[in-house]
Amino acid sequence: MELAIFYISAIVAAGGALMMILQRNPVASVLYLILSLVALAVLFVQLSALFVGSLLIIVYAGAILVLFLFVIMLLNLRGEKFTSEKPILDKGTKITLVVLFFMELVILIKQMAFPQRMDSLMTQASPDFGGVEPVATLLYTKYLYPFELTSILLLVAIVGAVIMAKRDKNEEEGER
Amino acid sequence: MNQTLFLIPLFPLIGFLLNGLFLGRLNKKLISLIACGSVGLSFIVGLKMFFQLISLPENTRAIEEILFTWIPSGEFVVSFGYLFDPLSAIMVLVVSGVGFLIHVYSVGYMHDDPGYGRYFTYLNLFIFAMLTLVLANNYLLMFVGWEGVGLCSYLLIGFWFEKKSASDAGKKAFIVNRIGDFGFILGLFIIFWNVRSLDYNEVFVRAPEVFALGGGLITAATLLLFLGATGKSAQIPLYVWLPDAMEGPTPVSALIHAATMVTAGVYMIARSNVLFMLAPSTMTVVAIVGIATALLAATIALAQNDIKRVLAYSTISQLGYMFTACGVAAFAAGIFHLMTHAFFKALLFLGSGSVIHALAGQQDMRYMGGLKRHMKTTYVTFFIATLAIAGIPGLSGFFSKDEILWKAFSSNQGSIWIWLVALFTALMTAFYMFRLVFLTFYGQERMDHHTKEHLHESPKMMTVPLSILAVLSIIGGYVGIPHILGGGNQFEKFLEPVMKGVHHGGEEHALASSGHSAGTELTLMFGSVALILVSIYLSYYLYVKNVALVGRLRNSVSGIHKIIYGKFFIDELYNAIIIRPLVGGSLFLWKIVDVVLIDGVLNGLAILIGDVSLGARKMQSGQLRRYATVFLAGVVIIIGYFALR
Amino acid sequence: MTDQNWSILIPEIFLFIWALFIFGLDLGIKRKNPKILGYSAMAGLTITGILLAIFNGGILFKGMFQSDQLAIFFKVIFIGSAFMAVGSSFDIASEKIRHHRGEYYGLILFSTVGMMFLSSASELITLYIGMELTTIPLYVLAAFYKDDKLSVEAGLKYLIVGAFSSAILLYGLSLLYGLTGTTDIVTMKINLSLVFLSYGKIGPGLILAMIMVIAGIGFKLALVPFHMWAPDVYQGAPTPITAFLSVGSKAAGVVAFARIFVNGLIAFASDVMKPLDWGIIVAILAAAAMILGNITALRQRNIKRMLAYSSIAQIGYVMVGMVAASELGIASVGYYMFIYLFANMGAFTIATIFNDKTGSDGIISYSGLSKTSPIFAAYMSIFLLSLAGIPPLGGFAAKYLVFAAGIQAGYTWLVIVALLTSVVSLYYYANIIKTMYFSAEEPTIKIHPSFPANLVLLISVIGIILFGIFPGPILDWALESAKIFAF
Amino acid sequence: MVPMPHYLILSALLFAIGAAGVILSRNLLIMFMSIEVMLNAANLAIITFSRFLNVMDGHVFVFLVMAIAAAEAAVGLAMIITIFRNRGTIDADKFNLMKW
Repeated sequence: MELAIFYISAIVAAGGALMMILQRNPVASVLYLILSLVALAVLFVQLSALFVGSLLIIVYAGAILVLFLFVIMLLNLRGEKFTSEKPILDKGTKITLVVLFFMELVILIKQMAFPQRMDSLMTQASPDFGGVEPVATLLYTKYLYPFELTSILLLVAIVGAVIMAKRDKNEEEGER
Repeated sequence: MNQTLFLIPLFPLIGFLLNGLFLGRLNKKLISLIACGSVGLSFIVGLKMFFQLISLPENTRAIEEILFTWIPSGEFVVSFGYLFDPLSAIMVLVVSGVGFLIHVYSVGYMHDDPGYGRYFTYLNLFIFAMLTLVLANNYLLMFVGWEGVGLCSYLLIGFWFEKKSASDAGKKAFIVNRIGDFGFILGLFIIFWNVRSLDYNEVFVRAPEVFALGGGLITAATLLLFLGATGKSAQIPLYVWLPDAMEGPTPVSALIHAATMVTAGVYMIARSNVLFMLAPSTMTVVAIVGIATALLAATIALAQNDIKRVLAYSTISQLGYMFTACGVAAFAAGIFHLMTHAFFKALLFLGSGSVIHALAGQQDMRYMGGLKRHMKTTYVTFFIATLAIAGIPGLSGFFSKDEILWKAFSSNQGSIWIWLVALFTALMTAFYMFRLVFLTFYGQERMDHHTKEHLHESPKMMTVPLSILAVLSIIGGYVGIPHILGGGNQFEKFLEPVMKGVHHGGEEHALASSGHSAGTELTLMFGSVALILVSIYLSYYLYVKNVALVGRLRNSVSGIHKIIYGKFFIDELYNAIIIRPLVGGSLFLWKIVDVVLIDGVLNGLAILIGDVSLGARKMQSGQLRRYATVFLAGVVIIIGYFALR
Repeated sequence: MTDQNWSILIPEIFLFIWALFIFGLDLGIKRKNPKILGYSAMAGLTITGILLAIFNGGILFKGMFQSDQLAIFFKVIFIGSAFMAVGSSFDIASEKIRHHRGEYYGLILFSTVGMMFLSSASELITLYIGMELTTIPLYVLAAFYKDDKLSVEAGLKYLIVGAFSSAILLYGLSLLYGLTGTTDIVTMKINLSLVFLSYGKIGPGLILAMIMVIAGIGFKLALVPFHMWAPDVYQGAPTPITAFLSVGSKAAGVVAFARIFVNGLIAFASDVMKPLDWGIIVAILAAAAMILGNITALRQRNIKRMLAYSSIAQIGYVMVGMVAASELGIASVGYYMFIYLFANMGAFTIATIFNDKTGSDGIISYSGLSKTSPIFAAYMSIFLLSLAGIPPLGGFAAKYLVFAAGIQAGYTWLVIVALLTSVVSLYYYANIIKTMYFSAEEPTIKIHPSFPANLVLLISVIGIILFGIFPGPILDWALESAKIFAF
Repeated sequence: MVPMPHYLILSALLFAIGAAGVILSRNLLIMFMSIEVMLNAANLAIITFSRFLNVMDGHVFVFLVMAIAAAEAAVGLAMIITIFRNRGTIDADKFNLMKW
């Protein structure tokens, strides 16, 4: 059963991602990405990461990708064509490269030696593993410092995004 | 001990800073006062230190001043200090003394140049770097000076950068020297790696323990050091930059490219004699390269028409002599020749500068001639220098050159072949030097009328240094009169404490170390002098007498004259049998070996790197996806290579 | 959370608040006087430096924040490079940046804060966040001339490649986490040795993780082959930002590298650990960086691109010290970065001033600078010669130390490559000097830097000469900072 | 219980697809989304390790990575808007004013 859920989610996640990069229409891409992320969230939950899994849907699919959609609408990109005039050879090389990369990753991951306790502990997790409370506890105690750092990071990102996206009127010409 | 040693390089540094900071804002008098004064002060301090040095007992003749620890890091300590021992004493006196005279000369020579202030700034910086080079108490500091003089040389060769040839020459000197420097620093790393120090004291004490005699490491290290020396001192295969370096102002050629900087390689090898003596095969290489350079350069000099180029090739040839001396373990002889050469070669260059000055920039000897009537002082001093370089007894060049010839013959490392080639080179030297003198000062005045009317002797500022150098060229050799002539060779004795690598037998070494008798030495000496005289006569015959004959012949219509002046056929014969092939060979060497082969290889290397550079640029297509692809490809390749092997 | 010495966070917190203060100040003065902003940014950095001297030494958050000597040494470099970047920005701030001047300075300070946190991070999560905190403001800063096509393109390229590399880095970090079961670097070291002891080997997964981390940090360092973005971004970005990128951001990468590899994975830096030896990987990349950087720099006509390739090569030299992974190695890296700070910031400052005056970055337009502005030509020559490693300037001692460390660690071949390429490098550095001094063309431009830019130049020149002749103090300090790693 | 390598290989697959998207797509937005996919592939790996190590530190890591991804996305999208205003296109291949 679990294996079936894994395979279905895995296929949806990978297929969604693949479709995303193959789409010409960016809106469709975003939708495929959301699909992929939802499948990923299912896997997160299967791995007892309930809190993070739900965040993935709420934050990622719900906020970040909506932001993408907004931008696409804003730019009104429907008309743009990305016809490929690149030689097929170029594309072939790149695909070969990615396939090689994937193969390397698989080979090496299969050979990985993990710390000893990992083999023994592949059992049922405790019921509140990955729940909101334990993760939050960790976040506000042990990982308070990186958490606070992230807040600075978000502030910086807001400032940066505003500066970048803002349309500057040349009002200052008069002042100077 | 009161610290006065650091003053020697300090004065030129102050001069450099003063002139450099107020570049172009001072008047010329002040600039020259600062520049000459600072070098003069260095010389005075050097002299004082010299007397302090010889008042010390012979075996403790070394004054070391450690100013501070330069690079302090665990076992990699390098101190910043100066060492004043007999070897550096001689170098300091030569550099600051000759340097001072050339500074004074430059005041006259460069008087009308717009870059007056810049010139003296560079010149002072050069003196500072050179003094650092010779006074350093460790290899790293020596390298500092080594780079410094290279930089100044580059700046001064390209001094008249408006001329493309000048800036090209600067570039060439630069590239060639970098190759040498690369070898030098690599050699230093090998030494450092094994001895764990670069201080002379430690290196020379510990090297015999660390390195096996004739071992691969020490051979590699010394060969690399020698590569550095071939770059700086213009030896095969890196000599090509020196003739081009003549694009710089003539006093610069005198100071940097004849008297001081180019001898840095000889100094370095003499300084490292302990190391070189540990590597006999390197010694052989040094000797062979030295003598081959001497021969090649002398041959090329035979056919040059540019007065400075002749002198440049002559410098290369004389440097080859010094290396030959080092190669046969006669380091003291090498340094001796270095000193006398500094005197007479500086004099020759300055004299040629005076000539060029008088001829408004003309450097081609075919448009000179007859100058001895117009330029008395220049002629006399130039002639003295020529006698000295030719090795006429009684002048400084004789003593040093003879010393080298004798050592090449008698030393354990020497051989009769080296001696023969050296002698042959000496003959050629005498020949082309006198050819130079005859073409320049004798015969008809071949310059155009305009120039002829303006012929004048150079100002006092220039002739006084000439005279002083002429005196030095005469008496400079008397500090090293060989035993055989009853002198006791004070010079070699003086240097003995530094030459720890050479096993000194004192008297017996100099006399009959390898079973050679005093008679042999005397015979060789007189024989070579006689041959040199013949060679000079030949030159005289061809370039003074013959010219007149040719002139008359041209006027005559009758064929009878040919028989009357049958001598002429002999001349023709001479010409056909000896001179032509020689000159032809000379031209061939110059055109093929020098211009095509060595220049070609160097330029080819430069072009190749340039092309690779262009190709590497093309990789940067400006496309984002390309960048990401290369990034990923990098990861894939690295994983593939390292993780999956 | 008891008896923790919170005061060691004061420098970072102060600088963060100061950046916010500058945002406010910009609004307060109604964008009238840009100089006040610049001076207050410089003042803030100076105060941060002073605070750093007072409040240091100690750990916080169970070792997630470490204010050790290494962190402090590099924090000084970050603050110094930010100070110099701000100092050289005065002219462009009054002319080219019409909008968001406060944000311009504020973001530089934010990035500096990020670097400071990064250098103190001894744990992978914090390290990753510190890295992002360093980089995100730089994305924006690189594209700060929003009307300038080149600048925006530079920002975009930086951002895309940066995000790409950040994802690769994250994947590498996740593998490290999986292999060791911890994100703490010291615990990671212990766990790895435990695994090694119990299994007798560690699978090749570790090398995969290491390579991906090298790639991620290699982006910041512009190490070949992760360097492709650098020339374009360096060319397009505002010049002070380019300078900051080439020094501050690289130093941040260096310290992150040192934390992970020299501290955490030190055991895998020797031939014994084949094939898990990261030393050889980095050595090959360093060699590639030196060769490619120096050779490509030869044919550049734009001074910023040339300096970009030169800085690619320079990081190769730094990595020679890094692969040595010894006390001397790390100390030489620190010293190198310190001198590099002066030389590179100085050279870029000249480029900034020059660009302000002429609008050109072409090397050819430096012709005859020595005649009109002899002082600045002399400064530039000193910076370039130091970069080339000519004694007795700082760059020489730096190269010497790095090479000595390399030889000591047995990387002789790498040192030979480094020596050979440094021969090549001198050519293009000297080419600029030649253009400035030996160009027959009549110069027309005379540059007058603002007071802060002058100050920056003076500091740089004095630093290069002083610490070149007396490397002692800096080197001792660097050695001290290298002691935090147990070799 | 699904064995751990399954998850890891899926994560590798997602990562590779993301990388493919970055190097193959010419649309800046899709490139950017591909980077999001790569980040999430890493997230999946972290969560997997966390589960099998039975410690929740990884969850915190993922949480923070999401925040970082949001920050990066905000700046990135703003940058895309800027360059679209500047050049009128988001075709990655058209941005090659600077090269060589």
